[in-house]
Amino acid sequence: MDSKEIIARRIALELKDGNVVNLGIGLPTMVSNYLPKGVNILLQSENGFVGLAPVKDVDPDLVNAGGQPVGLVPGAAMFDSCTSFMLIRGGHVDATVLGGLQVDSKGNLANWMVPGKMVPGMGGAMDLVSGAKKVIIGMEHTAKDGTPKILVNCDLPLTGKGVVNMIVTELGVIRVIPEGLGLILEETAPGVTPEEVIAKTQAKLTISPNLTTMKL
Amino acid sequence: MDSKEIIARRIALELKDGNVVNLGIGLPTMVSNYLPKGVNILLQSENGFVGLAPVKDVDPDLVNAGGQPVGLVPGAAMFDSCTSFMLIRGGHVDATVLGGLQVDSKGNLANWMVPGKMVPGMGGAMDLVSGAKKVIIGMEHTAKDGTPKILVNCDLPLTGKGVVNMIVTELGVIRVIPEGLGLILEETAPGVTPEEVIAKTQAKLTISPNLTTMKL
Amino acid sequence: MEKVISIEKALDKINDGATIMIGGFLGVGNPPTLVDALIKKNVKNLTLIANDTARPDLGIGKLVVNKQLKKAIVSHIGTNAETGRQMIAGELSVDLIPQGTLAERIRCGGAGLGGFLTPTGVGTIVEDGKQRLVLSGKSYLLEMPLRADIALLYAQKADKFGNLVFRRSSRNFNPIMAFAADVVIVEAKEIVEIGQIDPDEVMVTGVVVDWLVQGKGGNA
Amino acid sequence: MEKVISIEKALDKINDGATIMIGGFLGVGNPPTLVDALIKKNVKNLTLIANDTARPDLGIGKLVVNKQLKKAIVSHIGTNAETGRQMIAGELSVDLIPQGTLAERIRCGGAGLGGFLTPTGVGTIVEDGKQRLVLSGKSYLLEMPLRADIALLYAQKADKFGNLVFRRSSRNFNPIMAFAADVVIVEAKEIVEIGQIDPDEVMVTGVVVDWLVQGKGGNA
Repeated sequence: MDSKEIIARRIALELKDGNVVNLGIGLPTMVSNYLPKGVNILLQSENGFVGLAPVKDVDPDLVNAGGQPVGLVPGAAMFDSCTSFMLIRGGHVDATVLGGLQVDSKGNLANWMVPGKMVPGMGGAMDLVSGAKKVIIGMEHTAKDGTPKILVNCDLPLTGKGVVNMIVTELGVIRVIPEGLGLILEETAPGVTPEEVIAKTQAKLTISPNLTTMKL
Repeated sequence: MDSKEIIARRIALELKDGNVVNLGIGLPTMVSNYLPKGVNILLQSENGFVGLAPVKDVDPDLVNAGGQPVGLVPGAAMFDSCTSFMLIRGGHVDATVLGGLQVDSKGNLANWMVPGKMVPGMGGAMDLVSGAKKVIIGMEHTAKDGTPKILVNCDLPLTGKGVVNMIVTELGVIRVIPEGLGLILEETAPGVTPEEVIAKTQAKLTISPNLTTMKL
Repeated sequence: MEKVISIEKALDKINDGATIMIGGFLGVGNPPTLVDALIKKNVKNLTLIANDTARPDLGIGKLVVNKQLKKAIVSHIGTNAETGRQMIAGELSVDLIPQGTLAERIRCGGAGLGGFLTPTGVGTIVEDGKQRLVLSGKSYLLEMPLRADIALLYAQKADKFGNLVFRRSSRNFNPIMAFAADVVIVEAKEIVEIGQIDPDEVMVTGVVVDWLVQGKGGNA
Repeated sequence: MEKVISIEKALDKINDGATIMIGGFLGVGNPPTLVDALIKKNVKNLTLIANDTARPDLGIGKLVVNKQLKKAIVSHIGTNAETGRQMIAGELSVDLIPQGTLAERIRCGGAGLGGFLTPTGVGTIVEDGKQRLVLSGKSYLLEMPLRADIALLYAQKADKFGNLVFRRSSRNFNPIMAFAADVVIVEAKEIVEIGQIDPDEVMVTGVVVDWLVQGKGGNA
């Protein structure tokens, strides 16, 4: 099982039957492949609908927020961009799953910009993190060169301040305590020790007294 | 021709073909009976549609803002209350015709409340006067006891400040100069002298150099 | 999740002292079955958010006559003399709000926004106690979001997930209130299977609807 | 009033230096015939308000490649590397705005409101230069309305008065932009007679539409 699959599988277990969920582009999209039996979620797409399904017949008028052809489930509904963000900001989306460049000890998230290098724009990410009831970040634990991505303080421009509820990596599951009170390591992946997670994390991690092995 | 017909007939001449117009309850509603040939206007109803027509078959789901059964013209469109006021406040309504209790020299309007006596609520009137491109007040020139309704300063609670463009009464047509610069008597009804209008008006009226007889 | 419930179960969710939004405009678009059941249950001390209080014998007006309201937040009292009487006698507190501002405040409450600036009411008593901002030379009032514990709404048609379709002028406040209450109960004239309403024709997504009640038809 | 005009007459209304809103999301819901004609006319120094700049070979993206824009107000540049290149080279000014805030600012501009308060962007660089208000302990940014000289929109179907119906995810920004520009030009895939669209099915009233152009079909 590769890192991405571990992350996607674990996040899938966080979603409850009937949840309305917005999945970011890339890894987060994989989450819907690993939902437990009996758990049906409704996917919201910020370009204007709920009820996103895998594509069957390509319809040029129907794409997801990444511009890729998709389908619709029975019960889907289309709307305009304003209504889409009424849903998102208004607390009508139960969870959003996004990738991250950096998360810090206060639950700050940076995932939209690397000054001078990558400036694609924030799209709907800033609204999603300020409005979704639960913000789950799914990302590899460290950058490709091994440097930590879970930091004391983000140094990249923020997507949102104090917005992250949960971080899932291939090494473990970390819960963010509200009000900037720190990070708790709640689960470690099979074969991974808490010490290894701590070594690869710049922010201080408190080990949960109920630490368990990551459910997959 | 009674006072109300004079007022309604004269206001009808102010409306242009294709105008989107909101008519208040009562006298203003009569305006649509006197449109010149070739002048078609589209009536907006603040409870959520454009394209109001006289009732043919009563439909319990279709009433005007006064709760009376109405019909629809071809090309009508229904919407929710928020969209209705986007149209009104957003300058998409060309004119509104409303009744008045008092209008003053600065274009202030009072037409929604007599403290202790009549407190029905402002409904959509305050939005209409702040958003419609042209605000026309159609009312009898004086109260039933003969006291003036066109005053130096309104003493009833205002519906809007500096919002009136034009006052049409059974005695004449008065234009409000923007920025609180006063009132101009532009037309008098057949058989009515400017002196009579001035005598029945508390606010100062400047007589237009182009004073004409009221077109009816 | 099964959203279609009995009228009794729907009413279990409404208790004395609740803040309730009810759709409709002078009785048209009120949920008649829900309103009649509210009267039968006789819950008291309600705060009502609605466009108007209709007529004494119609829609919301009957709640006024039955003295179930302690406060009404409306744009006008309708042609309901009883609302006027209770208001002047001090038995009922009435907040009068310009209709466009009322609609926008409800939308704001459902959209996660903190407020908005409107030109409506500047220089009138509506301005009392509000912040006035001048932007680009034009004056605006800062108006706040409005939310409720419960919304009681009416739709022409719903699928079992709660996707809603409205008809003619019975639409009015119903779509915006659907976003702005903690619990949203919709009375639908017709309830169809999921998938029977084309996604383009849905006017309000079932995401915001909690419970559905089959309407008995007719007016309240 | 006859609203259906030729593509040439529609383009006469757009001049160098104009601020233009264009509907669409990554190319879907752009008006393809209008965009292609804009390129042919080669108007310059445009300020674009749109969700994104799509792809170099798709929709609005082609306007970037053809160097017709001096400024783009968007939520992201799409997968258009040319926008990124011009931005970094200083040839094109790009204002990046959170998508929900962009949509709401456009709605605000069309609704006669002076601004709104949103939690989106608090504590990020989006806050720079903006007023922050704290209400009931929560922080909000004051965001301003956005309007354009011209809106170029796409609809699946229009009647000759300009009543619009959209299809699937090509709806996106089109309905809100229809309220927020001085001149609104809509390219419709299908144009029908007045009265052929039921009033309940109209998604945007023709009141806000100035001109209609028959689409040639296909993507931009």
